[in-house]
Amino acid sequence: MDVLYFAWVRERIGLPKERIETSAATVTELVEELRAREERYAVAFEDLSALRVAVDQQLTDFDAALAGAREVAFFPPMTGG
Amino acid sequence: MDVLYFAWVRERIGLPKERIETSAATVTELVEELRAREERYAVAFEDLSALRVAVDQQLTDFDAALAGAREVAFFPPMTGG
Amino acid sequence: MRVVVQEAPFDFGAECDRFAAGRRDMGAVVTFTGVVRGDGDLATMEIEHYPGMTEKALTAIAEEAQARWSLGDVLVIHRHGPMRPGERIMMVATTAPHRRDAFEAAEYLMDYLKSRAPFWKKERAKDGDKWVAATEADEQALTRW
Amino acid sequence: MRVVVQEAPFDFGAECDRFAAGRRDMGAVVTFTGVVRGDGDLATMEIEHYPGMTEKALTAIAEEAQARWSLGDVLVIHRHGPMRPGERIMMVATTAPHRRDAFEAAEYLMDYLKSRAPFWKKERAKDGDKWVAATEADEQALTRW
Repeated sequence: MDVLYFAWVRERIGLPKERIETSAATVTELVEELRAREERYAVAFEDLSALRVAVDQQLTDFDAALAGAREVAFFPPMTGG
Repeated sequence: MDVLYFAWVRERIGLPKERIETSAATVTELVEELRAREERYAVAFEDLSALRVAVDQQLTDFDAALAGAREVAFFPPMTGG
Repeated sequence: MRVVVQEAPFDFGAECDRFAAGRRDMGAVVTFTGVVRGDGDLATMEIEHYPGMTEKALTAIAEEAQARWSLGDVLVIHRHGPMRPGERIMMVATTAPHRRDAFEAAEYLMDYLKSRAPFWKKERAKDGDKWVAATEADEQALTRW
Repeated sequence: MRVVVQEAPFDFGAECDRFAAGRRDMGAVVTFTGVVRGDGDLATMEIEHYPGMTEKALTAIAEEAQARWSLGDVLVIHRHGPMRPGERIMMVATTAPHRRDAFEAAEYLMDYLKSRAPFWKKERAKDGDKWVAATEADEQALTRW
Protein backbone atom coordinates (compact mmCIF):
# COMPACT_ATOMS: atom_id res chain seq x y z
CA MET A 1 0.00 0.00 0.00
CA ASP A 2 1.26 3.51 -0.76
CA VAL A 3 1.21 5.80 2.26
CA LEU A 4 1.45 9.55 1.57
CA TYR A 5 2.19 12.43 3.93
CA PHE A 6 1.52 16.12 3.33
CA ALA A 7 2.39 19.46 4.92
CA TRP A 8 3.81 19.19 8.46
CA VAL A 9 3.07 15.45 8.60
CA ARG A 10 5.45 15.04 5.66
CA GLU A 11 8.01 17.26 7.36
CA ARG A 12 7.85 15.38 10.67
CA ILE A 13 8.11 11.97 9.08
CA GLY A 14 10.73 13.20 6.65
CA LEU A 15 9.35 11.78 3.42
CA PRO A 16 6.38 12.37 1.15
CA LYS A 17 5.52 8.77 0.33
CA GLU A 18 6.47 5.21 1.15
CA ARG A 19 5.39 1.70 0.32
CA ILE A 20 4.20 -0.26 3.36
CA GLU A 21 3.32 -3.91 3.67
CA THR A 22 0.59 -4.15 6.26
CA SER A 23 -2.26 -6.32 7.34
CA ALA A 24 -3.95 -3.46 9.23
CA ALA A 25 -7.71 -3.73 8.84
CA THR A 26 -8.46 -0.07 9.56
CA VAL A 27 -6.72 3.29 9.36
CA THR A 28 -6.40 3.30 13.16
CA GLU A 29 -4.55 -0.02 13.07
CA LEU A 30 -2.21 1.34 10.40
CA VAL A 31 -1.55 4.41 12.57
CA GLU A 32 -0.71 2.12 15.52
CA GLU A 33 1.79 0.20 13.38
CA LEU A 34 3.41 3.42 12.18
CA ARG A 35 3.59 4.91 15.67
CA ALA A 36 5.40 1.79 16.92
CA ARG A 37 8.04 2.07 14.18
CA GLU A 38 10.10 5.11 15.12
CA GLU A 39 9.97 8.27 17.18
CA ARG A 40 9.30 10.54 14.14
CA TYR A 41 6.09 8.58 13.38
CA ALA A 42 5.05 8.73 17.02
CA VAL A 43 5.52 12.51 16.91
CA ALA A 44 3.64 12.94 13.64
CA PHE A 45 0.70 10.85 14.82
CA GLU A 46 0.69 12.15 18.39
CA ASP A 47 -2.67 13.95 18.16
CA LEU A 48 -5.08 12.35 15.71
CA SER A 49 -7.61 15.18 16.17
CA ALA A 50 -5.09 17.40 14.34
CA LEU A 51 -4.95 14.98 11.40
CA ARG A 52 -7.12 14.05 8.47
CA VAL A 53 -6.98 10.91 6.36
CA ALA A 54 -7.87 9.99 2.79
CA VAL A 55 -8.17 6.43 1.50
CA ASP A 56 -7.79 6.12 -2.25
CA GLN A 57 -8.05 9.91 -2.51
CA GLN A 58 -11.38 10.12 -0.67
CA LEU A 59 -11.59 11.90 2.69
CA THR A 60 -12.66 9.46 5.36
CA ASP A 61 -12.19 8.87 9.08
CA PHE A 62 -9.82 6.78 11.16
CA ASP A 63 -12.33 3.96 11.54
CA ALA A 64 -12.32 3.35 7.78
CA ALA A 65 -11.52 -0.16 6.57
CA LEU A 66 -8.38 -0.67 4.47
CA ALA A 67 -9.48 -3.81 2.60
CA GLY A 68 -8.53 -3.31 -1.06
CA ALA A 69 -7.08 0.17 -0.48
CA ARG A 70 -4.12 1.09 -2.65
CA GLU A 71 -3.31 4.52 -1.22
CA VAL A 72 -3.67 6.10 2.22
CA ALA A 73 -2.75 9.74 2.88
CA PHE A 74 -2.29 11.60 6.16
CA PHE A 75 -2.31 15.38 6.44
CA PRO A 76 -3.41 18.30 8.63
CA PRO A 77 -6.78 20.05 8.12
CA MET A 78 -6.84 21.59 4.67
CA THR A 79 -6.35 25.29 4.00
CA GLY A 80 -7.33 25.92 0.40
CA GLY A 81 -8.90 28.95 -1.18
CA MET B 1 -41.20 73.48 -9.72
CA ASP B 2 -39.93 70.92 -12.25
CA VAL B 3 -42.05 67.79 -12.41
CA LEU B 4 -40.48 64.74 -14.08
CA TYR B 5 -42.07 61.51 -15.29
CA PHE B 6 -40.33 58.24 -16.07
CA ALA B 7 -41.16 54.92 -17.75
CA TRP B 8 -44.91 54.28 -18.22
CA VAL B 9 -45.82 57.38 -16.20
CA ARG B 10 -43.95 59.42 -18.82
CA GLU B 11 -45.70 57.52 -21.61
CA ARG B 12 -49.19 57.98 -20.14
CA ILE B 13 -48.73 61.67 -19.48
CA GLY B 14 -46.98 62.12 -22.80
CA LEU B 15 -44.01 64.18 -21.71
CA PRO B 16 -40.84 63.67 -19.65
CA LYS B 17 -40.79 66.96 -17.78
CA GLU B 18 -42.80 70.10 -17.23
CA ARG B 19 -42.66 73.27 -15.16
CA ILE B 20 -45.59 73.63 -12.78
CA GLU B 21 -46.61 76.58 -10.62
CA THR B 22 -48.19 75.12 -7.54
CA SER B 23 -48.91 75.95 -3.94
CA ALA B 24 -49.34 72.27 -3.02
CA ALA B 25 -47.92 71.64 0.45
CA THR B 26 -47.33 67.90 -0.02
CA VAL B 27 -46.78 65.41 -2.82
CA THR B 28 -50.34 64.15 -2.34
CA GLU B 29 -51.74 67.65 -2.87
CA LEU B 30 -49.65 68.00 -6.04
CA VAL B 31 -51.00 64.67 -7.27
CA GLU B 32 -54.58 65.89 -6.63
CA GLU B 33 -53.90 69.04 -8.68
CA LEU B 34 -52.45 67.01 -11.55
CA ARG B 35 -55.29 64.47 -11.51
CA ALA B 36 -57.81 67.32 -11.83
CA ARG B 37 -56.06 68.72 -14.88
CA GLU B 38 -56.69 66.22 -17.64
CA GLU B 39 -57.69 62.62 -18.23
CA ARG B 40 -54.11 61.49 -19.04
CA TYR B 41 -52.97 62.65 -15.58
CA ALA B 42 -55.94 60.95 -13.92
CA VAL B 43 -54.96 57.73 -15.70
CA ALA B 44 -51.28 58.00 -14.81
CA PHE B 45 -52.02 58.68 -11.14
CA GLU B 46 -54.91 56.25 -10.85
CA ASP B 47 -53.19 53.83 -8.47
CA LEU B 48 -50.64 55.48 -6.20
CA SER B 49 -49.53 52.12 -4.80
CA ALA B 50 -48.03 51.44 -8.26
CA LEU B 51 -46.03 54.69 -8.12
CA ARG B 52 -42.92 55.97 -6.41
CA VAL B 53 -41.90 59.57 -5.88
CA ALA B 54 -38.61 61.42 -5.47
CA VAL B 55 -38.31 64.99 -4.21
CA ASP B 56 -35.07 66.69 -5.21
CA GLN B 57 -33.73 63.32 -6.35
CA GLN B 58 -34.34 61.59 -3.02
CA LEU B 59 -36.84 58.76 -2.75
CA THR B 60 -39.62 59.72 -0.37
CA ASP B 61 -43.33 59.05 0.18
CA PHE B 62 -46.51 60.82 -0.84
CA ASP B 63 -46.86 62.56 2.54
CA ALA B 64 -43.61 64.42 1.95
CA ALA B 65 -43.70 68.23 2.20
CA LEU B 66 -42.87 70.26 -0.90
CA ALA B 67 -41.68 73.46 0.81
CA GLY B 68 -38.49 74.54 -0.95
CA ALA B 69 -38.52 71.61 -3.39
CA ARG B 70 -37.19 72.32 -6.87
CA GLU B 71 -37.82 68.96 -8.51
CA VAL B 72 -40.43 66.23 -8.06
CA ALA B 73 -40.33 62.97 -10.04
CA PHE B 74 -42.97 60.26 -10.45
CA PHE B 75 -42.20 56.76 -11.69
CA PRO B 76 -43.07 53.08 -11.28
CA PRO B 77 -41.11 50.81 -8.91
CA MET B 78 -37.53 50.63 -10.11
CA THR B 79 -36.08 47.68 -12.00
CA GLY B 80 -32.32 48.12 -12.05
CA GLY B 81 -29.54 45.54 -12.02
CA MET C 1 -15.05 53.83 -4.68
CA ARG C 2 -16.06 54.25 -8.30
CA VAL C 3 -19.63 54.67 -9.61
CA VAL C 4 -20.16 54.89 -13.36
CA VAL C 5 -23.41 55.42 -15.29
CA GLN C 6 -22.98 55.20 -19.05
CA GLU C 7 -24.68 54.16 -22.26
CA ALA C 8 -21.58 52.56 -23.79
CA PRO C 9 -20.67 48.91 -23.18
CA PHE C 10 -17.96 48.27 -20.60
CA ASP C 11 -15.16 45.72 -20.78
CA PHE C 12 -16.03 43.26 -17.99
CA GLY C 13 -12.73 41.35 -18.12
CA ALA C 14 -10.63 44.50 -18.11
CA GLU C 15 -12.67 45.99 -15.26
CA CYS C 16 -12.29 42.79 -13.19
CA ASP C 17 -8.57 42.74 -13.85
CA ARG C 18 -8.06 46.39 -12.98
CA PHE C 19 -10.24 46.14 -9.88
CA ALA C 20 -8.36 43.12 -8.52
CA ALA C 21 -4.89 44.46 -9.36
CA GLY C 22 -2.43 45.17 -6.58
CA ARG C 23 -4.73 44.35 -3.65
CA ARG C 24 -1.93 43.19 -1.34
CA ASP C 25 -4.03 43.98 1.73
CA MET C 26 -7.27 42.41 0.47
CA GLY C 27 -7.67 38.63 0.35
CA ALA C 28 -11.04 38.53 -1.40
CA VAL C 29 -12.41 40.01 -4.64
CA VAL C 30 -16.03 39.39 -5.70
CA THR C 31 -17.54 40.53 -8.99
CA PHE C 32 -21.05 40.30 -10.38
CA THR C 33 -22.27 41.08 -13.85
CA GLY C 34 -25.85 41.07 -15.08
CA VAL C 35 -26.55 39.93 -18.62
CA VAL C 36 -29.64 40.58 -20.80
CA ARG C 37 -31.37 37.21 -20.99
CA GLY C 38 -32.70 36.29 -24.41
CA ASP C 39 -36.05 35.06 -23.08
CA GLY C 40 -38.77 34.38 -25.66
CA ASP C 41 -38.50 36.61 -28.68
CA LEU C 42 -36.85 39.55 -26.91
CA ALA C 43 -35.21 41.80 -29.49
CA THR C 44 -33.82 44.56 -27.27
CA MET C 45 -33.95 45.63 -23.66
CA GLU C 46 -34.11 49.37 -23.19
CA ILE C 47 -33.06 50.90 -19.90
CA GLU C 48 -34.34 54.34 -18.94
CA HIS C 49 -32.85 56.16 -15.97
CA TYR C 50 -33.05 59.45 -14.06
CA PRO C 51 -29.86 61.39 -14.84
CA GLY C 52 -28.54 63.03 -11.72
CA MET C 53 -30.54 60.96 -9.26
CA THR C 54 -29.06 57.71 -10.62
CA GLU C 55 -25.50 58.67 -9.73
CA LYS C 56 -26.60 59.92 -6.30
CA ALA C 57 -28.60 56.77 -5.54
CA LEU C 58 -25.80 54.42 -6.61
CA THR C 59 -23.23 56.40 -4.63
CA ALA C 60 -25.44 56.31 -1.53
CA ILE C 61 -25.89 52.53 -1.88
CA ALA C 62 -22.13 52.00 -2.31
CA GLU C 63 -21.37 54.22 0.69
CA GLU C 64 -23.85 52.30 2.82
CA ALA C 65 -22.13 49.03 1.82
CA GLN C 66 -18.78 50.48 2.84
CA ALA C 67 -20.26 51.54 6.19
CA ARG C 68 -21.76 48.11 6.88
CA TRP C 69 -18.87 45.86 5.87
CA SER C 70 -15.13 45.99 6.19
CA LEU C 71 -14.30 46.61 2.54
CA GLY C 72 -11.31 47.73 0.59
CA ASP C 73 -13.06 49.11 -2.46
CA VAL C 74 -16.37 49.13 -4.31
CA LEU C 75 -17.06 49.46 -8.03
CA VAL C 76 -20.49 49.96 -9.63
CA ILE C 77 -21.00 50.31 -13.39
CA HIS C 78 -24.55 50.53 -14.76
CA ARG C 79 -25.55 51.11 -18.37
CA HIS C 80 -28.68 52.70 -19.82
CA GLY C 81 -30.12 52.77 -23.33
CA PRO C 82 -30.84 49.84 -25.67
CA MET C 83 -29.10 46.48 -25.23
CA ARG C 84 -29.39 43.16 -27.00
CA PRO C 85 -29.58 39.70 -25.40
CA GLY C 86 -26.16 38.61 -24.20
CA GLU C 87 -25.00 42.18 -23.53
CA ARG C 88 -23.80 43.04 -20.04
CA ILE C 89 -26.08 45.54 -18.33
CA MET C 90 -24.09 46.31 -15.22
CA MET C 91 -21.45 45.08 -12.82
CA VAL C 92 -20.51 45.47 -9.19
CA ALA C 93 -17.25 44.47 -7.54
CA THR C 94 -16.03 44.44 -3.95
CA THR C 95 -12.73 43.74 -2.22
CA ALA C 96 -12.37 42.86 1.45
CA PRO C 97 -9.80 41.27 3.73
CA HIS C 98 -12.22 38.34 4.18
CA ARG C 99 -14.44 36.60 1.66
CA ARG C 100 -17.68 36.76 3.61
CA ASP C 101 -17.62 40.57 3.70
CA ALA C 102 -16.89 40.78 -0.02
CA PHE C 103 -19.74 38.38 -0.88
CA GLU C 104 -22.32 39.95 1.41
CA ALA C 105 -21.52 43.49 0.28
CA ALA C 106 -21.82 42.48 -3.38
CA GLU C 107 -25.23 40.87 -2.73
CA TYR C 108 -26.33 43.95 -0.81
CA LEU C 109 -25.30 46.21 -3.69
CA MET C 110 -27.25 44.06 -6.13
CA ASP C 111 -30.37 43.88 -3.98
CA TYR C 112 -30.44 47.64 -3.49
CA LEU C 113 -29.62 48.74 -7.00
CA LYS C 114 -32.28 46.35 -8.26
CA SER C 115 -35.06 48.11 -6.32
CA ARG C 116 -33.73 51.47 -5.13
CA ALA C 117 -31.77 52.93 -8.05
CA PRO C 118 -33.86 54.79 -10.66
CA PHE C 119 -33.68 52.44 -13.64
CA TRP C 120 -36.62 51.07 -15.60
CA LYS C 121 -36.41 48.25 -18.11
CA LYS C 122 -38.52 47.96 -21.22
CA GLU C 123 -38.53 44.76 -23.25
CA ARG C 124 -39.00 45.21 -26.98
CA ALA C 125 -40.18 42.07 -28.76
CA LYS C 126 -41.87 41.18 -32.03
CA ASP C 127 -45.28 41.05 -30.39
CA GLY C 128 -44.93 44.42 -28.66
CA ASP C 129 -43.16 46.37 -25.95
CA LYS C 130 -43.53 45.77 -22.23
CA TRP C 131 -42.23 47.51 -19.11
CA VAL C 132 -40.61 44.99 -16.79
CA ALA C 133 -42.56 44.90 -13.52
CA ALA C 134 -40.77 45.00 -10.19
CA THR C 135 -41.18 41.67 -8.40
CA GLU C 136 -42.24 40.90 -4.87
CA ALA C 137 -39.10 38.72 -4.60
CA ASP C 138 -36.85 41.68 -5.36
CA GLU C 139 -38.62 43.81 -2.75
CA GLN C 140 -38.46 40.94 -0.25
CA ALA C 141 -34.71 40.60 -0.85
CA LEU C 142 -34.19 43.96 0.89
CA THR C 143 -35.59 42.64 4.17
CA ARG C 144 -32.42 40.52 4.57
CA TRP C 145 -30.30 43.57 5.34
CA MET D 1 -17.83 22.81 -15.87
CA ARG D 2 -14.09 23.43 -15.83
CA VAL D 3 -11.69 22.57 -13.00
CA VAL D 4 -8.05 23.55 -13.36
CA VAL D 5 -5.15 22.90 -10.96
CA GLN D 6 -1.91 24.51 -12.03
CA GLU D 7 1.27 26.12 -10.77
CA ALA D 8 1.30 28.93 -13.34
CA PRO D 9 -0.52 32.23 -12.77
CA PHE D 10 -3.88 32.61 -14.49
CA ASP D 11 -5.26 35.72 -16.20
CA PHE D 12 -8.20 36.72 -13.97
CA GLY D 13 -9.60 39.35 -16.34
CA ALA D 14 -9.42 37.07 -19.37
CA GLU D 15 -10.99 34.20 -17.44
CA CYS D 16 -13.86 36.45 -16.25
CA ASP D 17 -14.41 37.71 -19.75
CA ARG D 18 -14.38 34.27 -21.34
CA PHE D 19 -16.61 32.81 -18.62
CA ALA D 20 -19.24 35.54 -19.00
CA ALA D 21 -19.18 35.56 -22.81
CA GLY D 22 -22.27 34.58 -24.74
CA ARG D 23 -24.48 33.69 -21.76
CA ARG D 24 -27.75 34.68 -23.41
CA ASP D 25 -29.70 32.32 -21.16
CA MET D 26 -27.98 33.32 -17.92
CA GLY D 27 -28.74 36.64 -16.24
CA ALA D 28 -26.14 36.44 -13.48
CA VAL D 29 -22.38 35.88 -13.41
CA VAL D 30 -20.46 35.84 -10.11
CA THR D 31 -16.69 35.57 -9.81
CA PHE D 32 -14.42 35.34 -6.80
CA THR D 33 -10.65 35.53 -6.67
CA GLY D 34 -8.44 35.01 -3.64
CA VAL D 35 -5.29 37.10 -3.32
CA VAL D 36 -2.19 36.45 -1.17
CA ARG D 37 -2.38 39.10 1.56
CA GLY D 38 0.91 40.76 2.40
CA ASP D 39 0.38 40.51 6.17
CA GLY D 40 3.39 41.30 8.35
CA ASP D 41 6.69 40.43 6.72
CA LEU D 42 5.35 37.61 4.54
CA ALA D 43 7.79 36.94 1.70
CA THR D 44 6.06 34.05 -0.08
CA MET D 45 3.10 31.78 0.43
CA GLU D 46 3.73 28.22 -0.67
CA ILE D 47 0.81 25.97 -1.48
CA GLU D 48 1.24 22.21 -1.33
CA HIS D 49 -1.43 19.93 -2.74
CA TYR D 50 -2.24 16.27 -3.32
CA PRO D 51 -2.00 15.65 -7.08
CA GLY D 52 -4.83 13.43 -8.24
CA MET D 53 -7.00 13.90 -5.18
CA THR D 54 -7.07 17.69 -5.64
CA GLU D 55 -8.71 17.45 -9.06
CA LYS D 56 -11.19 14.83 -7.79
CA ALA D 57 -12.11 16.86 -4.70
CA LEU D 58 -12.61 20.10 -6.66
CA THR D 59 -14.68 18.31 -9.29
CA ALA D 60 -16.87 16.70 -6.62
CA ILE D 61 -17.42 20.10 -4.94
CA ALA D 62 -18.32 21.72 -8.27
CA GLU D 63 -20.69 18.87 -9.13
CA GLU D 64 -22.40 19.20 -5.77
CA ALA D 65 -22.89 22.94 -6.39
CA GLN D 66 -24.47 22.14 -9.75
CA ALA D 67 -26.78 19.64 -8.09
CA ARG D 68 -27.88 22.07 -5.37
CA TRP D 69 -28.44 25.22 -7.42
CA SER D 70 -29.84 25.98 -10.84
CA LEU D 71 -26.59 26.93 -12.55
CA GLY D 72 -25.42 27.42 -16.07
CA ASP D 73 -21.73 26.79 -15.59
CA VAL D 74 -19.02 26.53 -12.95
CA LEU D 75 -15.32 27.36 -13.18
CA VAL D 76 -12.67 26.57 -10.56
CA ILE D 77 -8.99 27.44 -10.98
CA HIS D 78 -6.58 26.77 -8.09
CA ARG D 79 -2.85 27.26 -8.11
CA HIS D 80 -0.13 25.51 -6.11
CA GLY D 81 3.54 26.30 -5.54
CA PRO D 82 5.12 29.53 -4.34
CA MET D 83 3.27 32.87 -4.63
CA ARG D 84 4.10 36.39 -3.57
CA PRO D 85 1.78 38.90 -1.84
CA GLY D 86 -0.66 40.36 -4.36
CA GLU D 87 -0.68 37.22 -6.54
CA ARG D 88 -3.99 35.54 -7.21
CA ILE D 89 -4.19 32.09 -5.65
CA MET D 90 -7.44 30.85 -7.11
CA MET D 91 -10.77 31.81 -8.61
CA VAL D 92 -14.28 30.43 -8.86
CA ALA D 93 -17.05 31.61 -11.16
CA THR D 94 -20.71 30.70 -11.53
CA THR D 95 -23.50 31.59 -13.93
CA ALA D 96 -27.19 31.20 -13.21
CA PRO D 97 -30.49 32.51 -14.55
CA HIS D 98 -30.94 34.34 -11.21
CA ARG D 99 -28.41 36.19 -9.08
CA ARG D 100 -29.17 34.50 -5.76
CA ASP D 101 -28.24 31.07 -7.15
CA ALA D 102 -25.02 32.38 -8.65
CA PHE D 103 -24.00 34.07 -5.38
CA GLU D 104 -24.88 31.16 -3.11
CA ALA D 105 -23.16 28.60 -5.32
CA ALA D 106 -19.98 30.72 -5.43
CA GLU D 107 -19.97 31.03 -1.64
CA TYR D 108 -20.55 27.30 -1.31
CA LEU D 109 -17.63 26.55 -3.63
CA MET D 110 -15.38 28.83 -1.59
CA ASP D 111 -16.44 27.40 1.76
CA TYR D 112 -15.84 23.84 0.61
CA LEU D 113 -12.61 24.31 -1.25
CA LYS D 114 -11.27 26.19 1.76
CA SER D 115 -11.71 23.19 4.08
CA ARG D 116 -12.31 20.10 1.93
CA ALA D 117 -9.86 20.35 -0.96
CA PRO D 118 -6.35 19.03 -0.25
CA PHE D 119 -4.31 22.23 -0.21
CA TRP D 120 -1.98 23.36 2.57
CA LYS D 121 -0.49 26.82 2.85
CA LYS D 122 2.91 27.62 4.26
CA GLU D 123 3.91 31.19 4.98
CA ARG D 124 7.57 31.98 4.48
CA ALA D 125 8.72 35.11 6.30
CA LYS D 126 12.00 36.59 7.50
CA ASP D 127 11.52 35.21 11.00
CA GLY D 128 10.72 31.69 9.84
CA ASP D 129 8.23 29.46 8.07
CA LYS D 130 4.78 28.59 9.39
CA TRP D 131 2.01 26.28 8.22
CA VAL D 132 -1.30 28.15 8.11
CA ALA D 133 -3.71 26.58 10.59
CA ALA D 134 -7.28 25.79 9.59
CA THR D 135 -9.67 28.03 11.50
CA GLU D 136 -12.77 27.22 13.48
CA ALA D 137 -14.57 29.90 11.44
CA ASP D 138 -13.78 28.10 8.17
CA GLU D 139 -15.05 24.82 9.57
CA GLN D 140 -18.15 26.55 10.94
CA ALA D 141 -18.84 28.08 7.51
CA LEU D 142 -19.70 24.58 6.22
CA THR D 143 -22.63 24.26 8.62
CA ARG D 144 -24.51 26.85 6.55
CA TRP D 145 -25.04 24.40 3.72
